[in-house]
Amino acid sequence: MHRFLRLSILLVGMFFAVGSYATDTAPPITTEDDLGPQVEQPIEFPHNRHAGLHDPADDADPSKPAKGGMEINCMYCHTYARRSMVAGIPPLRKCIGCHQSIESVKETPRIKKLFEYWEAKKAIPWKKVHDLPDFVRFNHERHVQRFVFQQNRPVQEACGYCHGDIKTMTVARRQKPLTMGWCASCHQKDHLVSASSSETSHGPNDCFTCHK
Amino acid sequence: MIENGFDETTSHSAKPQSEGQAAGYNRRDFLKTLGWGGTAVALSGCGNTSIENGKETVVSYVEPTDYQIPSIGVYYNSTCAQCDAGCNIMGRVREGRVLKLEGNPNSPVNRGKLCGLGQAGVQAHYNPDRVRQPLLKGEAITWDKALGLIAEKLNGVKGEEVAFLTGTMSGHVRALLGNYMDALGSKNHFVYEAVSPAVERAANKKMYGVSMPRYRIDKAKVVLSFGADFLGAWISPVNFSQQYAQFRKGSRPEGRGVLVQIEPKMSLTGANADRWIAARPGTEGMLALALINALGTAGLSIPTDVTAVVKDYTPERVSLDTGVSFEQINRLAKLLKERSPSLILAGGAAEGYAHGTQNAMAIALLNHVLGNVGKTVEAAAGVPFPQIAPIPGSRSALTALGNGLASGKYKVVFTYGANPVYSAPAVSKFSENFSKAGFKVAFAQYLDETALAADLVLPLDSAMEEWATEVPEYMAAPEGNVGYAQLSVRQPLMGRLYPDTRGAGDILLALLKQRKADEYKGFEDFYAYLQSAIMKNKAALGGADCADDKFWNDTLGSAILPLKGVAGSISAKPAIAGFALPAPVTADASYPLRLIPSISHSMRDGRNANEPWLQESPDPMTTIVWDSWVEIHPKTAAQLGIREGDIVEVTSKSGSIKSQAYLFPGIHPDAVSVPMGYGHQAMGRYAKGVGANVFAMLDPVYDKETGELAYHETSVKISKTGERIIIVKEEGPARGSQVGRKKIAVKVSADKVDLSKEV
Amino acid sequence: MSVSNLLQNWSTFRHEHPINDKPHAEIKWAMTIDLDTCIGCNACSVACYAENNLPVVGKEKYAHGQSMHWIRIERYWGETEVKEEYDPNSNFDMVQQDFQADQGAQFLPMLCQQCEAAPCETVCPVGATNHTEDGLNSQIYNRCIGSRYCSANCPFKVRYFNWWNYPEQENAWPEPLPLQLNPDLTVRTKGVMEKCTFCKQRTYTARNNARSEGRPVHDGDVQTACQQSCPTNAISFGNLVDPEARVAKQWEQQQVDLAKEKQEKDEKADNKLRGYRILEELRPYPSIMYLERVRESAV
Amino acid sequence: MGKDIREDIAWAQINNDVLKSLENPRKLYWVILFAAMLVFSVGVGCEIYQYNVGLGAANMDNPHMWGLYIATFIFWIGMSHSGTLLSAILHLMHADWRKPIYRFAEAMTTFSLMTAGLFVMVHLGRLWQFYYAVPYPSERWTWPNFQSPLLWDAMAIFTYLSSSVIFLYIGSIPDFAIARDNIHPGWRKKLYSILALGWEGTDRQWRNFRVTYLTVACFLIPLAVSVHSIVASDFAMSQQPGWHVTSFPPYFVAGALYSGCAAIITLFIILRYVFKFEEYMTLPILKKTVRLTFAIAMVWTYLNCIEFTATWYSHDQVAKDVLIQKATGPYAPFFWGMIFCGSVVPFAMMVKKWQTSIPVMFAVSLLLNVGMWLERWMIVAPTYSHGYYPWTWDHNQWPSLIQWGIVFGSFGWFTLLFMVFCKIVPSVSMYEVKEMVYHRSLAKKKEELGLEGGH
Repeated sequence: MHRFLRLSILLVGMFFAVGSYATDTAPPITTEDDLGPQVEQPIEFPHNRHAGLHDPADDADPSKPAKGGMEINCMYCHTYARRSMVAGIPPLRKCIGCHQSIESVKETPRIKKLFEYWEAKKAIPWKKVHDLPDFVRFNHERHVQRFVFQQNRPVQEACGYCHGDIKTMTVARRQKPLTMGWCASCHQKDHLVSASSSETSHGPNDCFTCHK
Repeated sequence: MIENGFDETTSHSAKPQSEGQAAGYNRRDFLKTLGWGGTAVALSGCGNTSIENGKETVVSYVEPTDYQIPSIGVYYNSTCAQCDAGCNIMGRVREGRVLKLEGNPNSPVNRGKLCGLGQAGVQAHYNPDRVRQPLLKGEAITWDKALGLIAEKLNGVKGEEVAFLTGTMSGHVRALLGNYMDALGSKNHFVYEAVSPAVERAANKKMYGVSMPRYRIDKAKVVLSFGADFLGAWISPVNFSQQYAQFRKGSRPEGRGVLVQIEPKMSLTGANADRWIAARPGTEGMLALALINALGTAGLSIPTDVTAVVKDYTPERVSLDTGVSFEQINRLAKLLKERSPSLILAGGAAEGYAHGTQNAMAIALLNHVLGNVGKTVEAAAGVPFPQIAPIPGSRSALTALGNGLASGKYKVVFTYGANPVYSAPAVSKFSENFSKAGFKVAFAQYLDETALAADLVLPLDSAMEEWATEVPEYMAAPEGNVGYAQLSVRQPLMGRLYPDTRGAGDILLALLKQRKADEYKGFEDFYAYLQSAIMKNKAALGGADCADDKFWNDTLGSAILPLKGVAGSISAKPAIAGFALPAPVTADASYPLRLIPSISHSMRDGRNANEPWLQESPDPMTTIVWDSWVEIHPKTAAQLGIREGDIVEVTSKSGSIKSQAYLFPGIHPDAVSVPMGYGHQAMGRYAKGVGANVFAMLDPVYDKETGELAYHETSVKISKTGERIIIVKEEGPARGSQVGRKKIAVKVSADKVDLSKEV
Repeated sequence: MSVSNLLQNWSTFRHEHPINDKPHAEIKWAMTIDLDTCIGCNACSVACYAENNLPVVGKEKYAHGQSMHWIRIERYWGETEVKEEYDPNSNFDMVQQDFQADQGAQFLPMLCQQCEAAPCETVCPVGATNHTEDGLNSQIYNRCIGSRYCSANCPFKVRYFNWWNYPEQENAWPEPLPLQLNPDLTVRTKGVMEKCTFCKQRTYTARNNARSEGRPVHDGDVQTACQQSCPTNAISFGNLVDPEARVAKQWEQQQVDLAKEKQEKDEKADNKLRGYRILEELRPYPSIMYLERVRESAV
Repeated sequence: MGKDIREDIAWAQINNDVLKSLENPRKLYWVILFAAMLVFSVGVGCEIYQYNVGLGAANMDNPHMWGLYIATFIFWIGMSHSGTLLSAILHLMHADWRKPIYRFAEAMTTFSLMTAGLFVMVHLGRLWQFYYAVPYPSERWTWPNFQSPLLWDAMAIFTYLSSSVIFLYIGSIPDFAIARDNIHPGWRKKLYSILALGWEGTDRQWRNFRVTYLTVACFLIPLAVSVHSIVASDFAMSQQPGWHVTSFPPYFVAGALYSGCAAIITLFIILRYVFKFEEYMTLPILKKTVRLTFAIAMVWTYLNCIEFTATWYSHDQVAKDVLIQKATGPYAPFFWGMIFCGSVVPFAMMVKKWQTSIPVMFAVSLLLNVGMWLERWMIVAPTYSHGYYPWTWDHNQWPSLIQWGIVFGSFGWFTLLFMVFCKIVPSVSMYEVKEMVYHRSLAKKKEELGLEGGH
């Protein structure tokens, strides 16, 4: 009898221990060497060249191809993020706007391809990397407003919560799990309402806010 | 869950009120820059979908547009083409697709509202059964070939041998068509509408001096309507519904209005009346004259010439003829006398007789006697450009065309916006006559009955793709602006779905270029023609102080061009000759019942039958969907042993149909009613074979004064076929039980409630 | 956490309703439908089809009672005394002889009443239908497993179940009709329940815009699709908490209290108030107030 | 009247007779098994079709949200109660006549629960997402709604099912050992040596066995009552006329016991015939079972009357309308059929001669089962067709063939399970029969010796 009792206590205990461990730990975020699935894009856009950190070594000899990035703000290209549900892909005109005056890379295959699209006046069929199921409503505007404009966080940090360290990637890859539990784990935390106040609030936990 | 495919789908719309303020862009560039790929919507599987990578494409633009943000809907203004009321609409456009149509709040016509029929316009646009290429006897051909063929067929044909049949037309397409007919040297433009207030126009012209006055339901204390279904399908229903909402407001200075409807078959308006009176079909005019007598008795001063005309129609006698009780007539007279101003309307149910014009005139006389003319019946202004003014359609036009076809006079016939093969009575043998024409060209959106009978079918743009302008026949006006008139613009809300469709204006322009190449070679397409035509008259259109670009952009932004109208004048003194109102017809023993072809508010004359929302939207009165029906009064049905769901055969002298019987308390016991618009033999998957075509069985009786087909002059007999089905209706077989109405649909008597203080 | 979440299920998701201890702080969406001006034209219903991606089911399925209209227009006949027309011996016939048509008919738009104490919410085994903080009765399609208990327990029967796979197998949107689908909400597949959401996507947008502009939601910021199309303005919709909202004024004037199952009205025999809520005595605390139809007896 | 079990029957003969049923299936067995598979495959086919096209295939509609599935679900849950009644309750009450029949009754419990479970699944619109209703800690941080009676239902059924499997298994251990010891070598012998868990029949084992068996029996009884009370709450906790009835839990439990007993009579007769168990499943046992069934029938009838009168005299006009509608509307034939089968037919059980008449009792038990199935349908359907909102009344709904097919198939599934069971587990408890025979022969001996107070 005692043995049975002991055994059952052990079993029940193990169940709860494993169960609560499994639920309390956030799902592991993929590491830097495992960036998540690769997506083939029409043009291999180098995010690291555009948004990556400036490399002081580049200043020394401007004639050599630069190794570092240009630290362009995410929202310079993904301009809709602060006023729309979606961050948006920049219109072709935006790429051309800069690139037609950057002579140094004009003959590279990627840029050539870009100009091919531009001359044909065809939109580039970019593939979605961060593709949530259609029953989910993710609002970029709300997140950008809160974390960039109210909390005054650096843009790359705020975007990086969900998109990972894009500035180090070439073609963007999904780094974060983007599952519901992952979203909810952040929504349950208290965040500062704004940089100037100590008031906090958490994200909505109402199903209807994110599900449509 | 289902992915509905459009990338960046997560999103929100603009505020519903923010109508198309997207002025300041080049309209045609806009259509180009959208870059929506016309991709098929991937309705992928449901279930525990998780994150996908690289499966979908993101919408991206070539050119940035500051008015277009992905995921935010933008509203563009345009004009509805679903019926002739000409409501101003706005369409919500997102990622290059038009999603939903809504009323334009700045429109005096529909004031931000839109009926179900109008909203189904998107389904006319995205309809799977549209014609996508020019078809020569069913075979797809190119436009060049099609236009060349027309030129070839017209070669050597005299002007009088060409006929052009259209629906009601107005605006610049009408002007262009006029030019084309002139170029052909033809005067044979027939404007045909299967359902039109043509009789009323004639009567109004005689009684008020204008054919389409402006009715002020919102100013009337009493509306007495003789079969005018102004809430359902009469002239401009959304405008009248808006007025009706005002009319029913207790907080209005006039107080809550009273609506009395006199008609043999209860229409939507009848259903909303405080009193619905089923006078014997055809006796409406008599009843109006009896009311004048009763008003005189009640102490209203009646001009002597009127008294002389109406003296024979005493309430006592008319009560016997109409079946409306003497007390009821007096009660109505009392009400009309006490509550002034009132408004008397005459609609289809009073006009569809051989003496229809007389009926309508008698009813209009009541307005004169009550002093409503000038108060609730106003003169509406007309557009200052006669070449774009609406040509109202009528059925007599079809009779004329039919006669010409029968004699083999016409070598080439064009049809546009009309489906006479479907809606002509079988006895008129229209389709037989139509086949006598040498070469028949149909401008068509669907392969409807007429398009099928044509040799060449030219695919039309939908109303969401084409450029056009429209002048509503019934000219509504903003409050206090009596002389208002407007020109409404219809513009593309998105790029063409199919590359090979053309707007009617484009086709006409191409045809004109065949005739007068020099004159029209400056216009690349109809858009260019329209722009130049409007810009030419910029000053007259209120843009005198405005830069060209701004004026044009503003025009497209609002899609309404207010005009200084040509004021009409309404005559306070009608010319009253005698009335020739016949005594009610005694029933023919072999055809004892009167057939009332009813105008269903969503089907109308059947041109919209292929829009599934409309088929599935229950008829308000019977709640029947996806079929036609025969309304029979329960008493009549009991005499004939007919139960609900019996398939009955309705036979007239000219034809017969079979349909399901529906027992309906809102119909005169001596009448049966069948809705129009059903029973298509072609047109598309949603229309074909649904219900029965009541047009086919109408007797050829015509209004004596206008020559219009008298709709309500068909006598029928009814017999059971022995078949019986369960009617598909919202009520269901035992659904829609009326038991709950006391608790659920509560009603209160007007004297029990003080409405004046309501919010 | 898991246990705390479990407890949360009991406490926060499921407050007692109507929430006396925790009223809707900012927003409580509510509606008023004036039956006197409702003309029964079905424009609202079509607008709902357009806005909310409702499938057209076709004649056969309609006959089976599987139609998907979130808002249906009911037609009732006159109120003259009639006998119970349900005849058990021949349920096929509705004995309509006694229906009175001389005062016209009467129309009643029926849609989800967004009850405060919704009978549907408590019974869903997976919690797919919840009460939101703005007073809506949410339906989470991707959570629904299709037990249909919610509809079983709905007194108004305004929940509609996807009996068939309309988008894919039943071809409810043949090409190119899918281009019309509203991307703001999903197209539901077979096996999930759906119902009127008070145009959730529109209220969401209105709240989002207001928040971005740093202001509360004003009356008129949001219109439901049915309200927007209604040619006689019979429907008004807004925030019941906002005293300036038309809806709030109407409810107050008609002395209809959201949190009462029996309204005590201060009214006289010659000045009745028209506001009422349907099946109020069952205590679901509906968020839609109807105004009685008025009929002139003098004619 | 037939003979009861002989007191002088040899234990070896008992072993022999019962174990014989485990081997060499007769032709009839194969016929039944094949028929059961056929019927089951009809159900499976229908379900595959329904799964693919959606629940519309079942011809349900608004307002008829639930159909035969739920009715049949309750029916099968009800069937399960008899096993517990016979094995656990009567065990505690020391009614020794139950011994030869409790094993298959217990199996019936398990299998009907398994069948009922299927209906919960079949009924779901999105069967593939059923796990959303399982309370497990998930990545999504979501839980099922613990307020929903449907969830209680699922949990109760699962608990009940697992407990009754355990109970069935524990009770069979000594018999597995007998089978192990007596059966010809082969895979069966291996199977039984595993199932017997090394049972040696030592005193210690017997002592532990008895304690365990008693404990589980005690545990099972409240569970059985709760399960059907909870099924009743699916209805009673809702807010629909005709469902929102306080007396539903006891009413459901009584109905469950009733249908279970009726099913036991049916199976008793079938097994007795198929496996030639006349020696053990004797007519006196049948008689006792019939009497018990009759008593429960009367309890059920009484509760029925309570339900009707309570509705009739209540303020709830709508519920009253539903009742009137049930009794006079299109459902009237089924309603009165239920009354006839459930409350009138049982009176046949009062006739002493019929109590032991196999054909009569077989017919009666089948009728009772039909009546009880109708009862469940009469609970579900009429409320839907005549709810609170008159506009949606629909009295013409009729289940589609798909729906009938799945209901039909469930009987095949049940029979299939049962037939397989009969060949694997001794369907008569050998050791308990031996005990019974032993006690009876002891008593008889005492009687012969003229000793008083044998017990």
